[in-house]
Amino acid sequence: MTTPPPEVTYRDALNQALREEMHRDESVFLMGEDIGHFDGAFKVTRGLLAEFGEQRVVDTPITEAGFTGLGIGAAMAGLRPVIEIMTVNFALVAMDQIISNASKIRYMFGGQASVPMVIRMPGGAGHQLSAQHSHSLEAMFTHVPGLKVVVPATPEDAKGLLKTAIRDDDPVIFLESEGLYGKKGPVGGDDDLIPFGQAVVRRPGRDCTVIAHSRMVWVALAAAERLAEQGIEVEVVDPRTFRPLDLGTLAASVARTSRAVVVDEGWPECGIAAGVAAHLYEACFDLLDAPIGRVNSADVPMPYARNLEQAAIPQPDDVVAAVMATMAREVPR
Amino acid sequence: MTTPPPEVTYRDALNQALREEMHRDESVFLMGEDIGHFDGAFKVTRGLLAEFGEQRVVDTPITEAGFTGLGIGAAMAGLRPVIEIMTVNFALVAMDQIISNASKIRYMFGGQASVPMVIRMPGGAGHQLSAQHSHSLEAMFTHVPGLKVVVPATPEDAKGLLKTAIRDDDPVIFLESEGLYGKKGPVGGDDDLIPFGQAVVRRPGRDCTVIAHSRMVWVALAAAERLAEQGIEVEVVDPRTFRPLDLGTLAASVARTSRAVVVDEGWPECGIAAGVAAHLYEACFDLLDAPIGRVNSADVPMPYARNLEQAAIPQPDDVVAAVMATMAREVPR
Amino acid sequence: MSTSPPPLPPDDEMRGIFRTMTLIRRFEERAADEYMAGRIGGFLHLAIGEEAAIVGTVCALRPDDPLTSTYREHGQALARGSDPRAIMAELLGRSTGLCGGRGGSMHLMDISRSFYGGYGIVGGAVPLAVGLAWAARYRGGDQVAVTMFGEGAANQGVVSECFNMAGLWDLPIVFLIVNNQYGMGTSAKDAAATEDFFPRAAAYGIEAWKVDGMDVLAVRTAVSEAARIARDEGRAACVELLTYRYKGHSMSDPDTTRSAEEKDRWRARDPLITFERVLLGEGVMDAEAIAAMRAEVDQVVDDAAAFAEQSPEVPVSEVARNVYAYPWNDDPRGSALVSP
Amino acid sequence: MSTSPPPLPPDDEMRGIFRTMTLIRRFEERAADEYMAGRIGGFLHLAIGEEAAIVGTVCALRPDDPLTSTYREHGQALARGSDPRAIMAELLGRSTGLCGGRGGSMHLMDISRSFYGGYGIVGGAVPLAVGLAWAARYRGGDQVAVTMFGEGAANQGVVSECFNMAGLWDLPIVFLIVNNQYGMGTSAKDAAATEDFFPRAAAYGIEAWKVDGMDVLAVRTAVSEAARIARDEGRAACVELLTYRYKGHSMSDPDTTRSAEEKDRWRARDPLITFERVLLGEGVMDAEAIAAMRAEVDQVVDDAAAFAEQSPEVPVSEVARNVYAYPWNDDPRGSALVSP
Ligand SMILES: Cc1ncc(C[n+]2csc(CCOP(=O)(O)OP(=O)(O)O)c2C)c(N)n1
Ligand SMILES: Cc1ncc(C[n+]2csc(CCOP(=O)(O)OP(=O)(O)O)c2C)c(N)n1
Ligand SMILES: [Mg+2]
Ligand SMILES: [Mg+2]
Repeated sequence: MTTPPPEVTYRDALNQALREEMHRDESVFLMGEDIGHFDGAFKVTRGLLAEFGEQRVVDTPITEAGFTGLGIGAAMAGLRPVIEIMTVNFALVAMDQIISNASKIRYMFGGQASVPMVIRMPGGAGHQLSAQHSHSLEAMFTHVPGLKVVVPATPEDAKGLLKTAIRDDDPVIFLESEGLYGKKGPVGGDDDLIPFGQAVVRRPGRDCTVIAHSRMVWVALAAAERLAEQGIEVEVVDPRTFRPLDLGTLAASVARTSRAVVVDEGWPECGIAAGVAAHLYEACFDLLDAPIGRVNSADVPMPYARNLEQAAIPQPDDVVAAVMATMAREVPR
Repeated sequence: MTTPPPEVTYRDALNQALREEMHRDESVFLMGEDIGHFDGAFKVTRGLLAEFGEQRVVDTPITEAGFTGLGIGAAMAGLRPVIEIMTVNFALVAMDQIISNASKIRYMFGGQASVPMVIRMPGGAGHQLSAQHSHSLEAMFTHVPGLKVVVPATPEDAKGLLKTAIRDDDPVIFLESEGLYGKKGPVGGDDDLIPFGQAVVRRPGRDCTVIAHSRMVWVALAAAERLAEQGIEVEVVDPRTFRPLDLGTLAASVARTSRAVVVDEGWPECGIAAGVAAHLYEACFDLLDAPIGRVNSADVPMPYARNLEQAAIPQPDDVVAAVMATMAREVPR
Repeated sequence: MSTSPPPLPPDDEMRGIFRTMTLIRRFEERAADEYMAGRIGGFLHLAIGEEAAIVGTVCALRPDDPLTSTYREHGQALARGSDPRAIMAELLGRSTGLCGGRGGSMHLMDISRSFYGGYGIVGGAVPLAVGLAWAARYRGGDQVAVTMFGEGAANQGVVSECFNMAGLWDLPIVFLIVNNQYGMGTSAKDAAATEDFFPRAAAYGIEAWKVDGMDVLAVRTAVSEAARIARDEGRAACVELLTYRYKGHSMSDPDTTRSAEEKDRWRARDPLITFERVLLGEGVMDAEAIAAMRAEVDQVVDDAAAFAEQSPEVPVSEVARNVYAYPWNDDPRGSALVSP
Repeated sequence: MSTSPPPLPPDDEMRGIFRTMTLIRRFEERAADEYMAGRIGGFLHLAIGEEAAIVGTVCALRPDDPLTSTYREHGQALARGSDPRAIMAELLGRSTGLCGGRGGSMHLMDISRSFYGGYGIVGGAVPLAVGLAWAARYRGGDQVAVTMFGEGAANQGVVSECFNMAGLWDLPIVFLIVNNQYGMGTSAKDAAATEDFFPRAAAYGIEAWKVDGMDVLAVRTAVSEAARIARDEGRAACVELLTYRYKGHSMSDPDTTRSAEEKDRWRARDPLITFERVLLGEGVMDAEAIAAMRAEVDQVVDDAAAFAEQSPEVPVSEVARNVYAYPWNDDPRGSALVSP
């Protein structure tokens, strides 16, 4: 009698979250380029204009700074804007609004105002979009206090975390992966919220902890398969949010495995992998048998040619190599 | 017969570098808000308008994205613009020009074009300028391949590194400290360039390496004095540039001391301290007796009240405490 | 816009306007003293000379019309009726400050009076006001959002984006370009392609015009009309207020780029003196009443300064409060990133 | 600007214009095939329908006038005379590509022909062109910088900043607003407060007007006049070119938001067909000559595609080349940050 839960895509999971929260709360509205009549560049907002009308699903001019700022102002007035910046690359023109305004308003005005707003942004590389269209800017946002940073890897998380984000009273940077929109999986229902700051173990293992988020979770899981063939069992842990970070779950895993690799599609310098590794070294210094491996995109602007791009972004084999390097290390005790 | 070299301020050292390079190379011009008739918000460009005229010292509208982009275009055409963004805080409105254009043009066009440009930006906290005016964004720029990132701590470095920056064929992010403009010291002459990627030991010591840049060098040196009173000799190393990073010198010091603390006025998450620490853990894993200490500004938007601000930014006592924590650690061998 | 001179406001309102302008002037003069005495840190931007633009605006609005400003915003807070004590305490960074000492002079906010804050990034607050207008319309309210920004800010691209959005969506917003002819030390002539700024808004189909920003009644009339367009016709409007600041850009500006002659010319048009003449001429107040009002204002300012100076500092243990909606981490050196 | 119809260009130039328009059309049709065959990745934005705007512009310029464009820039490169082989090879990401396979369709550049590149961030290249104009004037050269961008881009704040800088400093620049009436799937009507975009430039004192962007000779005349203003009078100018793209925004766009009727209306004004009629009518080319020209162009395109397909891939070992002026680190997984 138990039918398996229906599988939906990451794209549709997000669409469900938007639709459900818009039904639940009239103060939620969507704004962004091409999200209405065009259904969104990645079709995440498909059908919502027809369902909710032009007041709540708003096509904007190509002025990311302007409409992100509009969202902040509307949020201060108590609405719950969900702003779509078509891709995270275009957030660079809205950086001032995000960092100087959204992240600081509550604090600098002594708690008088809230900015209950979500900024949804697809990102990542892998589609030969070359240098200006392939950013993974997790680290830049995670750097900034006052923001929350959410990086879902599965349809279930995409839905549950987006619902949480919309109900959250702080500005949430919600980073979707362009490479995951077609990914299918089960999703929760209307009331299944996923709290921020709770990492999840995607695959248990005893030999090495592999920390990965968003699309990199799947790269890490593919690597885990290959490693398992060689008898190495890695534990894949997905932080799901970087602000807040569930260091406890991450550190507990590393404490068990004594080894860690962080996989991150962003650049290496001052990146997510460096940031997570710094925390883990501090939390697990005496327990680590080897330096924490970092697998990042190459320290280059993303090249266009397919072979170059594939070489520049983390592949399962890179994770395998990093784990092997970690395992091969002589334990200096 | 040896007279001590004349001491000049960090401000005037920069002014000398600009003047000398403008004399040397007609393609160098300065552009920024209030740099001409007003002599610059921090008076770094004092007198240069009178000396070089309106063609080469250009007051701009308050449009950082626009004139930063103008500088990039002029640099592509072979000029050597030195753009002043009045403070690094305002770089947030020019982030797209810096990251999408300046850092990528050489690469994405296959090496056809260069962007030989300097973006000078004062930054840092400590003057009660509160949340929107107190950023230290070193980490954000260091994150980005294609940029060079320079962080001078002394008048000598300010001058020598700025001259190198102006002659460099890549876009250089030149981060000055608002707290250092009045700092005096000797400076080099017309031909004394300081190469990028060469860290310098500011104070030798055997017990713990303290890595600090820009104004934090002085905070670290003050801490070193206090520690010396307790018989702890720290080695203060100043990377001077983060892109490129002289990991060799840093790691060599840590190899000697077995302990390290990184002091950075920026925020902790995915910050400079995390980035440098990640490299050092990898380079010196077996040599470290304790986790690397990180001293950052508090993970908050900068508060206005003086006591709060002082509590939020790294103080010598914080460095002392971090070093002591590092020293106190039981060596787990 | 209208050609015949509008009737004068009621006497009470005239007196109120004059008192508020005087309060702003005196308050800022006192703030300058506090700054010189080292009790105020950071930047202190005075609007002395621009009182007509501020008070003429605020008195033309409804108290629930959301308002945003720049870092030069003591006047807006005072005109909106915020407690001078709390404002001065904020300038001194005390726990009794309007923003608990977190914001300082550049970041006053009094959301209970629909004053949505002073912001430090030039041009950066303008889209927030567009959002406030959006929210008013979204909720079916009839508030009009008003945003005051400098002529220097009018060069920032985001302001043009706001003109476009407001024009496109017919939002109830009034853009007020406070043209004091300088952005820090640079003359508007050296920073803008044209002398007038309001045509930029007009290029987006927004009704826009310019008035004498030294004449509080002219400002009041213009902003009333602009607010009427926004409120009743549901269209954006823009008014350029030509004015002048008598002090340097901020307290740390030696103010050497503007000629003494120019300053004198504008000082001759001091909005307080001009309006005092109107009051006397129209018989709304006599010299005695004015003196009494000034004494009362001085009293208020003295009291505010004393209150601020005696107020306690903010406890350092609270440095990480209000980064997020709930207290996330109380350790100021710790990371707010680590989950609770 | 001028009222009497300008004389036709010389026959040779007319033929050249037609050939270039045809080359662009055929080249892009072939690129679409290559994309469908999976040999081109990423985004592929076709300018089919906009050939008059492109060729009318380029033929009005001097070869040394620096030009920037958007991601929709195959035509600009071809019109500037870049080798179709190198362009196609770039689209296929090969080492023989115009940019060594690093840029792809969105980032063509041929600096030897003063084509300063195609850029992917909407509005982002406009200030670069202002800088190119700046450099020309700084050096005392008489080049005119020209930047082509969409009507969607005209809403980006940075474009207004550029109008202001160009107007303020009287830079030799021509802003060309390629108004194809859509930004991706959104109609200009839904994104802009006004139907016309050129008045935005005019608000900064820039001479600005609009022409039929489907008529290559009208474009040529307008851009010639604009370039004359910039070159001879040392002032910025702006022309809005009203045009239409026949394909979706990019190859991945199903193009469902525009009505078939609208598309048909604009197809009837196909710039190639229109101009062919002019050539035939004026006796500049006959049907035979046109057929021969088409065959020659097809040959060029075939050759370019064959060349590209047979070209070698970029060696993966070169992934970190050209991040900096000197080879910094050859390890693609390594950090360019570590000094040599
Ligand atoms: C984006 C940005 N750039 C530069 C500054 C530094 N700055 C502060 S005020 C100011 C002048 C602003 O002039 P205007 O807009 O006319 O306002 P006013 O100060 O005259 O009231 C400048 C350049 C800033 N705060 N933000
Ligand atoms: C800053 C930025 N925002 C959004 C995009 C995504 N995008 C690419 S092209 C485009 C439409 C641009 O329209 P327009 O400027 O009219 O040029 P057209 O494509 O019509 O030639 C959009 C929204 C982008 N590349 N950059
Ligand atoms: Mg001004
Ligand atoms: Mg368009």
